[in-house]
Amino acid sequence: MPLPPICGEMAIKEGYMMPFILFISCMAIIGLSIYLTRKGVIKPKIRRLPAIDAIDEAVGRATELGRPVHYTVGLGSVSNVQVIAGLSILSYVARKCAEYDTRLIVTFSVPNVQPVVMDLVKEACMAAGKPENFKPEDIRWLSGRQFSFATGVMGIIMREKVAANLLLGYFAAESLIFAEAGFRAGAIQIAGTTNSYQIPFFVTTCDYTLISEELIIAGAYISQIPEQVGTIFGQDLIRLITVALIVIGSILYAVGFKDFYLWLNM
Amino acid sequence: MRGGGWAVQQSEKSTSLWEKLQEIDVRYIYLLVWIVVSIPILKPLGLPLGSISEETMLLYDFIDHLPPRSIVVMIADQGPAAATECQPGMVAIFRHCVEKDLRVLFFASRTEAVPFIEQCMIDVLGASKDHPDYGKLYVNLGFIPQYEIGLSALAANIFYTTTDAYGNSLKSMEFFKDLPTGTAKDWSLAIYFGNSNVDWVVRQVNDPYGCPVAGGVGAVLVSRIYPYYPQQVIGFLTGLRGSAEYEVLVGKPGSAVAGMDAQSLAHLAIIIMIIIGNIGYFVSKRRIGGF
Amino acid sequence: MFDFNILIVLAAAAMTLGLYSYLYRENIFFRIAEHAYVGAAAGYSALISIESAWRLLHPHLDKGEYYWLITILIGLMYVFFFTKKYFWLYRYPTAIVIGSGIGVYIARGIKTQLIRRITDTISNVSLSILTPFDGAIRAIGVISALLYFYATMEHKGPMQHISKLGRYFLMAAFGSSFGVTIMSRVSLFIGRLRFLYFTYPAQYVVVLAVIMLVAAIIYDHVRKAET
Amino acid sequence: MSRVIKRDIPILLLTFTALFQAADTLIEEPTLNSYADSMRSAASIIGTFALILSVTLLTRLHTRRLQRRRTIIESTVLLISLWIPLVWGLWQFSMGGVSPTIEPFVQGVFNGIVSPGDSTIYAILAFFIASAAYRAFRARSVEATILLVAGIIVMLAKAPIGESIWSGFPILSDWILNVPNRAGVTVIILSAILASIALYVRMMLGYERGWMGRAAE
Repeated sequence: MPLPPICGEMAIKEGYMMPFILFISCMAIIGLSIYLTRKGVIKPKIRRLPAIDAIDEAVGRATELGRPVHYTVGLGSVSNVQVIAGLSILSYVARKCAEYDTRLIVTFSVPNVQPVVMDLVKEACMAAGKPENFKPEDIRWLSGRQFSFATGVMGIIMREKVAANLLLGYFAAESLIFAEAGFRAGAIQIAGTTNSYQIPFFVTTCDYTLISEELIIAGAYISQIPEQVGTIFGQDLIRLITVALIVIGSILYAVGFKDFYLWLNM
Repeated sequence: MRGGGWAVQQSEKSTSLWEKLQEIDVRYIYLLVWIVVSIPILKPLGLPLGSISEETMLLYDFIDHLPPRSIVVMIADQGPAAATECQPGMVAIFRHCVEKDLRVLFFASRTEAVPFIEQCMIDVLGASKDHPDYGKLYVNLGFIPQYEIGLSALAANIFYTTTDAYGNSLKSMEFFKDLPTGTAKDWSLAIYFGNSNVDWVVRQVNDPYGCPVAGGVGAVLVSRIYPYYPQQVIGFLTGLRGSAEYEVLVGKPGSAVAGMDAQSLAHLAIIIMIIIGNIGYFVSKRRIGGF
Repeated sequence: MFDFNILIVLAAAAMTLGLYSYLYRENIFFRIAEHAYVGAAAGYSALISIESAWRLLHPHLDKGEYYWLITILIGLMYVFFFTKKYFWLYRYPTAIVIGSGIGVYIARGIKTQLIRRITDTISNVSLSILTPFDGAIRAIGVISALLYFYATMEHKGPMQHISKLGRYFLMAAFGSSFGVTIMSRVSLFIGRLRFLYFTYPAQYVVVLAVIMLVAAIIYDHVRKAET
Repeated sequence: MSRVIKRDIPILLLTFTALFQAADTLIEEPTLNSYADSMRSAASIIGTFALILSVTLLTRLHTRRLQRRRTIIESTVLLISLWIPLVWGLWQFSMGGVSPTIEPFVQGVFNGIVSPGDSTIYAILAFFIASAAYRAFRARSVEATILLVAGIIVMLAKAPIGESIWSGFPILSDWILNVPNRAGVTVIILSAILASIALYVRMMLGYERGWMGRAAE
């Protein structure tokens, strides 16, 4: 096979100097905080996330009413960060549903999510000691087009009269369709996404909302594994650095010293 | 964050009219929306449009001051869903270009947009490929795949596709005679119609070749286009309202202007509903004694 | 001569009204429209994906680079999901798909989502629309709302006030995004109604649908009165 | 051993591809860039094969329903509208190389079912947004009041009618959109990328295994 010449000129791409520095330092900071957590030097704890605590309540209510729980990770492919976060929460929900013998319907739009979801739900049912509760026909692909997926979900929510509607993943314009269908079915709704255009609809129509990063840290919040929580500590350190950059940059820019701004754009 | 949804449904049984309105069956709201939007469509009311926004005005002035035979490139990226907002604007701008004797080059960056180009030419010229000026002033390149890659190739070499949408060879057309460079440097304006993103057009046409960019975009895209305005994007039409403004400027009010009546009525209805809902909320709160 | 386009318009009108019948309640017409829509969209999107995958693959095969057939072998690992023993093979293609997705996203994201947003806030610090301090207010909003998301600390003391301020900024942002969106959503519906009212022969379907809706309302009312 | 091939190698594969793609985005080097480009094409070809799973399972679900004589009409409609265009389109594509985007029958199905469906469901949002606004815009608390006021001002400014009520609405809405709204949107974006970085590190080190169905382990 024809190989291109090995090792041409190697250089950082234009305009990517700062991203390169930040990439390396973010990795280092998070790596360090995992190390410190393992050593027991720091013991970070994630603050309460009411939306996640409400999942138990939602599953409990579905069990009482004898109606199913609906869970969707939305439109994204399995490589989408919000879908990955949604999958982490799904394994917890699936386990709770299996324990209480509550029916769980999972919907998604991109085919490559299918094997992951099926494996995850099956695993959760086995972990709960109830493998018979795994029903492959309740894990549904509803086409790869945005609005036909939305129609399918809308139909399922109303037909099955779901008691809990969990919308955690990647959503575009169809967010409100799901939330309204859930409202008409009288379901408890817990939603979460990082898409800034859709959060308003979730905040106004759902009972609990995981805004932006709350969705992504939820997996660590549920598992409470020290290393996972350690990365959240690292994330907060990067947040403080960001705040510092904004404060320093704004002050310098306001007094007319623009080199700092140009340096950030490098 | 705690929102309000299920909790609203669980409130106490109501007695007064205001309280009943609080828990009104949503289907009455749906019916109201349907009626309010239907009336002006069936019988236009001609409500005043208000002042014309700066972005629309700048785009109109820019096109108005282009010398004849300048090249305007129209990038159609509207699917059936976005077409309601973008198509009237595309028709109005094309009409303006025809009046000013400009050369217009169409292409679609998604397959679903191809019929909308055809429709636009038929609306304005009455014919598409059979019009006498087709090939002289107007050319439709059809679908060019792979968004940014396709546009970048076209901007580098206008004969990238070699044939137009109907299979005619480009080299023989009068449209492409006397082009100084054959690249996007010859273009006077590139206009994006659609709802997905405008970044890639600016990146491929404005950054390397300095060709100004404009847009006829859905209202949701406005916040993404603002950072480029007015340096790189010289003007744009915001949703149906922008299209309606352009129709008024061109002097041929069409579907967008009629649509604005429906828009105004619908907004008014929603605001009245919100006010009624709030009055009801305060009345019932006082009755319960929590206020 | 039979006109294929008339059939398409009729199908489109039936689809539109069938799907809108959901607004009244879940019913058999909605279910048929829904299933036709999901099925056709699934088939169509599958066709488009297959075509674009083939367009990526076949230039390499034409050039004689047959080692690209490995992608097919890895892709076929998904099929082992149907077996009890080797179902875990799906993790290999999944790992490749996720890995190449997140690798691109993380490096670009640091530039476009992290650095761009920071510099955007900095360079607008002297923005002035109503007051000369608008840019500074925006920067304060960004900082306080960013601290609202601080995860590994309970929000007490001064932090409580900062995060409360941050929430207020977020709420104003959500409210205004909501307000902006209402406009574009209404205009979409205008387009649909125009199609239904002014396209021959869609109007006849509308009349039929109205008659059916009235019948359904009367039926529901009678049944409700009986029980 | 089985843990190695079932779990550890996929994680290593993920880490390797992710770092490789990240390096490609940051570094200019012809060999690296061309390999990374091929890898992205390969990944999207590989991902397409998941369709086999999904189409099979969807078909199986509805054939089983037919066997059990439940939802006969709906399932028949779904299977017909799924398989006829799919088979016909594939046949045309593999035999004559006719792209499904121009094949007349497939386009007929698209224009008659898929495209009107898309516009219809997108437009159904007009109803849902009205009912959501009615329910959500209540002055329940300080926060809800801020949401309500910001929403109403922007709405009034965007419709022609608002300008005729008070000419100050457009300026005020401009301020809201540029100051608090931009601040809020900026933060949503910033916080999403911060959390994503941490999530990716967790995945690359194998602490977060939701994507391979073994989070419970």
